Amino acid sequence: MSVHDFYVLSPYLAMAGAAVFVILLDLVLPKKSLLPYFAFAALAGPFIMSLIQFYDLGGATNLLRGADPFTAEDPSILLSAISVDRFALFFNFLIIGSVALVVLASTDYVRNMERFQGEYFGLILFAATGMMLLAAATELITIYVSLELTTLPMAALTAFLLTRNSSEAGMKFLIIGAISSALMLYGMALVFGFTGSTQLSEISTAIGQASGDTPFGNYALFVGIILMIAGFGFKLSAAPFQMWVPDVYEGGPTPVVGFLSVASKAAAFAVVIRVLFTGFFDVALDWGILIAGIAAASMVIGNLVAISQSNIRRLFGYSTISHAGYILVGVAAGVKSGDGIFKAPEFAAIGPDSVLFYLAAYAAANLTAFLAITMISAKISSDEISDYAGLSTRNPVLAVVLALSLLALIGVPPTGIFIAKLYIFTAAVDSGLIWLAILGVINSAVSAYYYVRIIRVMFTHPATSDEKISGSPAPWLALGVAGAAMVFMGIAPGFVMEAAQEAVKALAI
Amino acid sequence: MVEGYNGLLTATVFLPAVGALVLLLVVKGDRNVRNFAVLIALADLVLSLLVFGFFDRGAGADRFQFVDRITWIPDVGLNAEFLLTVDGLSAPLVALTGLLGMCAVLASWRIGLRVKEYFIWLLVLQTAVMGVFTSMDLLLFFLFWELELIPMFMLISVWGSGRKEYSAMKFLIFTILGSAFMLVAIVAVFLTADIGTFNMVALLDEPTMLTSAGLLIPLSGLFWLFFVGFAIKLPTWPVHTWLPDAHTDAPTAASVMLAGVLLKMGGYGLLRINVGMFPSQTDRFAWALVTLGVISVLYGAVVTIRQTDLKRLIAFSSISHMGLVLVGIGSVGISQGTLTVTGLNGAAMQLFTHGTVTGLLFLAVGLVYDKTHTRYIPDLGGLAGRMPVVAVAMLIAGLASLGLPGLSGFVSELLVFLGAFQAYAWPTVLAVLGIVLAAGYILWMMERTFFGVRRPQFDDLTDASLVEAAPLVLMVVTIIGVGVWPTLLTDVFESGLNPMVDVLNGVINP
Amino acid sequence: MVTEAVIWAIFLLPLGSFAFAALVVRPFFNRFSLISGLVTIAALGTALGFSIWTLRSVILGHELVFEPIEWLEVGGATIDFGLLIDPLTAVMLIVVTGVSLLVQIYSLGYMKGDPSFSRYYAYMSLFTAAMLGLVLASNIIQLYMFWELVGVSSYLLIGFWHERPTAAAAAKKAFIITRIGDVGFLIAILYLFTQADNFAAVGLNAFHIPDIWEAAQPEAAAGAILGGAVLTWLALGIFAGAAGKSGQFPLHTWLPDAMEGPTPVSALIHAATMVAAGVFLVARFFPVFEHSPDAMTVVALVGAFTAVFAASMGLVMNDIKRVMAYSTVSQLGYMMAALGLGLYAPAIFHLVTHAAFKALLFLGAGSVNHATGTFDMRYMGGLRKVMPITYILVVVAGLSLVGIIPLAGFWSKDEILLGAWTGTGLVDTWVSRVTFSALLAGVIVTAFYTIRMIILTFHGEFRGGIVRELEEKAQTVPARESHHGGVHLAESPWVMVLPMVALGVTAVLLGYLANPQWTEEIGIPRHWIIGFLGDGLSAALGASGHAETLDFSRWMATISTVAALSGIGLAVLIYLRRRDQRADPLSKVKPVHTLLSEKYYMDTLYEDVMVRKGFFKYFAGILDWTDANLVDGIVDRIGWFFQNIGSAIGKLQSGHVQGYATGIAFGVLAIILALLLA
Amino acid sequence: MLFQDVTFWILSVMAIGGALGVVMVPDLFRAALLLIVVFIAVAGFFILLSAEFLAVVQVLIYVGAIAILIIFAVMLTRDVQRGNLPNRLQLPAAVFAALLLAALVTVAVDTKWEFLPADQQARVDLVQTNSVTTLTGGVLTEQGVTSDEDQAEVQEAGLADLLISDYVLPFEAVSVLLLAALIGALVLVRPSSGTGRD
Amino acid sequence: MSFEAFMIVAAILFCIGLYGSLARRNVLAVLMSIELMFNAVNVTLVAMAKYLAPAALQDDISSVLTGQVFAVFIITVAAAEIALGLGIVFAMYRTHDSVDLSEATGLRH
Repeated sequence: MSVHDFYVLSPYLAMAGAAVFVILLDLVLPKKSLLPYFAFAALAGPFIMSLIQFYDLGGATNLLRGADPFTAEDPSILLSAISVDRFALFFNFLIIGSVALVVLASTDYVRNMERFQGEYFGLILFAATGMMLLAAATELITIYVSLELTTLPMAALTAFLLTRNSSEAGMKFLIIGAISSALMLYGMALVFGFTGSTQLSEISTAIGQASGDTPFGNYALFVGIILMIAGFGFKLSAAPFQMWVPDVYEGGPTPVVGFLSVASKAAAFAVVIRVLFTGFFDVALDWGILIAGIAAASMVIGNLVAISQSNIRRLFGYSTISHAGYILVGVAAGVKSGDGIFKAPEFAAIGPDSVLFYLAAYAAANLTAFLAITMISAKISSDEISDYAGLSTRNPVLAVVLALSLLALIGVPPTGIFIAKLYIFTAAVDSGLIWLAILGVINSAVSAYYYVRIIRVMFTHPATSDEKISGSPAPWLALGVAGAAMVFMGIAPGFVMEAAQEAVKALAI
Repeated sequence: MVEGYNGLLTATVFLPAVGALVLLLVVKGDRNVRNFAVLIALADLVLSLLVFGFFDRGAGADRFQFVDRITWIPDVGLNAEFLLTVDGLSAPLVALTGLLGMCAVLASWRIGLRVKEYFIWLLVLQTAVMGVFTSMDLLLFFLFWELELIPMFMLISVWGSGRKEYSAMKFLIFTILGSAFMLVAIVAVFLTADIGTFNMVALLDEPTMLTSAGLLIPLSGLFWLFFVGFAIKLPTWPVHTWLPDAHTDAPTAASVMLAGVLLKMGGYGLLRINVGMFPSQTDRFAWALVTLGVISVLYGAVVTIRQTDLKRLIAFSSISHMGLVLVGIGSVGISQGTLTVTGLNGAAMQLFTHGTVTGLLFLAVGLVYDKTHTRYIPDLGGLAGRMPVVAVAMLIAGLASLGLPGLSGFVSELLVFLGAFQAYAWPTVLAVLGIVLAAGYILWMMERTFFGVRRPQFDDLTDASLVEAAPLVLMVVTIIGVGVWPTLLTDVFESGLNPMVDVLNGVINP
Repeated sequence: MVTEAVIWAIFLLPLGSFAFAALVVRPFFNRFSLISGLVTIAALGTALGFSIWTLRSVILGHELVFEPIEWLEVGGATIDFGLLIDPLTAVMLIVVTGVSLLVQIYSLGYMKGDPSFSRYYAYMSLFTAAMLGLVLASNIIQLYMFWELVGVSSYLLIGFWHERPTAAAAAKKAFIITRIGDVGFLIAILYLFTQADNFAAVGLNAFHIPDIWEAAQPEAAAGAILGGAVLTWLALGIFAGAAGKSGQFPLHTWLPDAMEGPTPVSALIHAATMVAAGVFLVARFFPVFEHSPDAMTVVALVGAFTAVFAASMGLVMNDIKRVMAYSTVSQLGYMMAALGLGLYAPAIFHLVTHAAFKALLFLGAGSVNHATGTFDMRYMGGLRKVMPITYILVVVAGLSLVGIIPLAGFWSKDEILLGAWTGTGLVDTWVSRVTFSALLAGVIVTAFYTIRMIILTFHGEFRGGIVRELEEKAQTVPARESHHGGVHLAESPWVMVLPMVALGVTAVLLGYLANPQWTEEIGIPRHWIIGFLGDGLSAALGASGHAETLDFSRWMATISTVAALSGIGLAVLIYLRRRDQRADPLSKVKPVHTLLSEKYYMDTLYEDVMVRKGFFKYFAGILDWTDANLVDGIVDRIGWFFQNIGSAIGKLQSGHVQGYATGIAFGVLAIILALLLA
Repeated sequence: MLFQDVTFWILSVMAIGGALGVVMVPDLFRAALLLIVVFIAVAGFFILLSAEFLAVVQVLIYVGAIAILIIFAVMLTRDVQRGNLPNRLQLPAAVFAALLLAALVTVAVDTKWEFLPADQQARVDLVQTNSVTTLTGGVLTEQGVTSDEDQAEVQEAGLADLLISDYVLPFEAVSVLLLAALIGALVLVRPSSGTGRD
Repeated sequence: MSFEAFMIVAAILFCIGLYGSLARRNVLAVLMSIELMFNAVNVTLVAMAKYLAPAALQDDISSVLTGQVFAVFIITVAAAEIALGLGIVFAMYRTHDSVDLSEATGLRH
């Protein structure tokens, strides 16, 4: 590995290093309450490196030396494994941002964990490393390892509380994750066997040459891709691979669940997009239908079941399933049938960029919600929606922010998700998936029902207690930042949207 | 050209929102909150009247005036603009909003629960509605359209009565569902290869561009998608059922705003988008609009007759009256000759007049409810003797509602009928029967509520106080003013509608 | 020559007094409510003066065509407000302002002490203004607007004592039933607008009344515009409106109930002016009607039938005002029938005389009520001695109504009967004959109920008035006009009597003086009013043929007088010498009596059967149920359905992790299968 | 070839039988032992497939580490008495597994795999078998790889080389993963002292 | 001893693992079944490496080792997974007093 390679890997190394740093610091730091701030500060490393890489990238697509086949330079050995491009960097920022907010939000939460705070933050940072790698990975083995690097720490974090619910949730997460991994691995093996490579670019070339009557051209690819999608579907929390979600959301620590719902999901989408659009683009019309179906199922199931939930975190579990559905609409809409005789798939005008934008908007809104829920549940010790009664009097600002985030999740302007939904449904209509767009908007309307129910309870029901709800400055800061991002993306979506559009250019090689 | 930045509309639209913010952050004490809210509402009323008053209705005047235009979302897939402007169609509705906003604030004088919050929502609501009437960018339009939901939902579900939560939720779900359809249509319009804009001015200027190739959804599909969104808001049979519940359980001011301006958003949308942008489809489906309109008129009226709750009664009557908007638009379906602006102008006038009339009805009913604590008609009676001001207001509103000449309702109904009769004679005749039914339920309501023997428990009722009477007087003056001098409005509406009619004539007589 | 401003002033003066009373006196100076009465009277007095001035100008043949004011211009619809001054207008102006003035003066006494005195005068002014606007209107929409305003003032005045449920109900009924007729009128207007392009092609305005006349003339330049069946429907639409206002069968049921209003209101609105507006309307559009024999036939037959039908119900009524109300309906039937036969001028002439004597009758009833406190004739009797002036005046008016020579009613009715007998050629002969027979029969009935009324009221012994009535009926509901409270048998105050005298004089003289039969009297030409009106019509159409007058026919006069006398005789025979006037001898013919006193069960049919049961209970009830349970219910069901589907799917979430894994396996296989099958 | 075929079938029976035992045998301890049998059989497969290094790794990690860990776990948890009972999902699980098997077999049989050209087979075996050693030129010549270029190519090919070149990133990542997993496991077995809430 | 034979045996192994992971109550048995699945994948990968032509065969002979490399990673990750898995199993055992998955259904509906 050359120095250049280390430079390329620096954000990932910095993130992993930050994890180790925090864990070690925990051993020596006398005042545990400062630990979150150190963890937060440690994020500066990956962030700055990502920023430097971002500017370093300039107009090029890939930071790695030798990525451009016409340069005679000594090619980087990482070329076969990852691609540090704008796409990866977009997710770097997204994930680092989410981690930062989650870390800040956890300051109050971890206070009573005493000895194991370092491990808590360390695991979060490890998981973040995996997520960042996932977004950059262009090779199946790397993808697999990165995926496990996100899954296993998350499982540990889910079980972190060692309570009955927490350990049960962790166990469920682990087992479902493992079974999904096994399925995905079998799929990867089939794809590898058929194409003779684990690199997405070579897979793409090989698939381009294959043809047949079965979906995806032949059986190996057919079953292989489906098994892989099943594995990814677990991470995406998309139906029908979604059933673990509500349980884990209910059982896990609140900030972890927020992290899971935002960063982990974003990383999963990153890899799905990367795999589908660079690896399997030639069979895009087949997986397009498949993804559309999964999207539809996720939206419908997520929204319908959410209606009857009484636990707010569980409700958010279903909500996140439905949002996975909306986002998948964007994935499915990324391709459309070409005009030629062979109806070869083509990039749609709006494609994965809508997904990226949605992910950013969703991250902001959902984190806002989860940060607020974290603060509230720390006080009222309950996740039952009915216990949120009268929140508007107990802490009006918190209630308003939570309400705003809920409205954002419905997709009410002027919040980021409105623009994001608009963007995604635009993409769907553009790609001829009008039915999916209509289903999506109807689902959005249905979702209003359960989101608004929470608002209603907060604002209209009388409070059961007069006790004020308060929080320390760090969570408030996190909440403020997330909320501001949520609104900002609704009022001035241009910035993030341009970034997303730049990012996906890396895919269309 | 629709360019530049005038600033008046921005001020008109955002003044209430800014006021709400100041209210939230600065103002303390219920009394100050009320006074401040009134001040803001008054200022906004003045601004909206300025918009209406200075709207140049001369022959050579620009179609769109008071343009505020800047880029909002740059050209990255969604090139949307912040474009506020008014034409003849929207200017009166802006004034109406200012007027009813003022009345709503005044009608809320007695609110005692969470006062500050209440007025904040009320002011935010006003911003949203103003925004709908002035934004000429589909995306911005939609933004305001959705924005209005939240304050109204809160107003109903916190300060309402009865099954307020159910009603608020129903209102919300219906509207969101409708706007969902609308959103799909907006997107599809935007995506059409040679359109690629949300700019409604551009879309209105050359509506035929929508007939160009490359539509993602057939024109008729777009038309109906938009229609569903607006029909729910209007509301049209059979998607009206949210209205009676929402009206009945909303607080007075919310009812006033709901009936007075929120429903108008539906009618405005129909005129602006369905008629303005899809002239060929409007012509093609005029029969369907008329059919729905006539059903709404008659069905609404007949069901109204059965209602025993004052607010519910007015709510159902709104369904009946808003059906006339559809009937008026149906005038587009003439089979021969040249389309005149009469029917469309009637529809637009109906928006305005129904806004004032129903606003007044709800104000009066609100007072009745405030004082008697019941809205159940059989429990009332003989109130005229104790509260003559309210009774007179109610009577005038009722008479306007049943289309009495000299009051505003007559003009709009007459124009609607004149226009529609040319296209669909028999359906119009049926719709005319609606006004007989209107006489029936209005007078029945008056008889049972204000006339007849007064119950002893109402002997100590007091009439409206000065603050309470002020909005009544404001509305009565408007109703009579428009009724006596309708040209004030019709000219403005006509200047907005004439370009549409020209296009429509091109479609009808190719 | 009268100026435009003066004519506008006729309309604006009462409007001003309305505004003054309603906006100034009532809210701020209610203690000095007398002011509003005086202001109203002053305004009406001036208006009457101006009306006379106008009439003079018209008689002198001045050119009174004024440029209309544009009120509303939308698309092709230009609606102007203008003045249409022709003999019909001029005559109506006098009738309206004159009767109104007298009634307002009378009301000073009658309404004295009423807490809503200002309101009363405000409404009365509003009504007068609206009625004058109606009469002056040159545009059909302008006319329609005032038509409706007249209706609403009538509504307000009938329901003036709104605390009384019967009054409120009667007001509502009046408004709604007239509105049903108005739908026809409105549709006629709508139809006219569809022809706007054709009108415009020959330079006409489809809403301008003289232009409509012109368009209806077959020989005129614009002849092709209105004609044939279209013309008939147009005329029938207008007639529907007229029938509603004028209480023609089958829309007559509101008028007797309208007697719930104060008596001066009944005199002004429900006897002299508003109810005659229907007649006026048909007369106004006579140039349209006359070209449609079918429409004319309908008008004639409906009028004739109404004349007899209403009169028959007048036979058995116990309420003095109701007798008069049915009488009014009946007389309006005469006028309608006359118009239907083409007797334009006689119909208007009868309108004028009827206004005078019927207003007087009502004022007399008010006067009687002032003394007895009741309107029920069974509790009156013997008033002849205590209120002789009233008695004389009522007798004069009554005989005028019956048509006894030389009172006013005789002359106008004679013109109608003679015309009906002779025929005008506008309708088939059989129609003329049928109409004539009905009208003649009506004379007998009219004479009978009039004399019955006079005898029951003024002759015999006094039967106790309101005091006794209350005792006997033991009713808890406050009696009507309860403020007149007790019985104080005396002549009414001069402020009430003087207007009655004025009307009495008119009722005596007007008939002959307006239409001298044989010679020119004191400067008035022979058949002056007939000629005047007929010429006016001809002039408007630029044609002749409406001015022909029929010479007095002794035969006809004899026949009608015999008929009248036979009715009188019968009534005298039956009623005059009876001891107990409280049991009506007619009730012995039980089925007939019941049928008549139940008003042919038409109210029952309308209100109980059609409206309450058929419409309200069943039709509206079913629709309401449908709305709540089907239309709205479906919405709720859908919500319920989704929620339950959601719960059902949620139930799969058993908490059992391997179940979730099975879900994944199932999902994979399902996807494989789905893609294979797809 | 006969020997290899026979070995394959023996190993297959071992693997499948062992696997069935793992999922069927009621005694969890025995199931764990049977799991070792399967692991060993798989190691045998690896040898058959010219992946001798992997076979060693298989035995070391699976048998030596994983199986032992599991056995410890089995013994540490008292549920060992209750055994390895099936749950209620037996039937659907069996059905789905069978269906998936059908799909996978179809894949194996019906796919047009791109097999190695016969002339390359020997070279590939050479590379794979010796993936962790560097072969001398003599051995290579013995095996028929004669040209210098080919020799150099085969000599360069090796698992270790791959792990520090093309697959260096996953290699590093997996080390981080191991660290994270260990920390995670460590945290989870910490003494529970009322550390958190739900 | 063809390629398909290996594939089929691996598939059988995989499906037995799947069955076991779905149908066993004991969480350790489930973990063992999951290991069976991983092993099956490994066999598949190695068989593929031996029999099938890799895409980059012409450029680089070492590409024939990709399958084996993959298997190495899978083995390693599996080890990590088991380690963490056992940690969670102990956590669950402490809180539930049982390692029976059918009893760990506190989070539901």
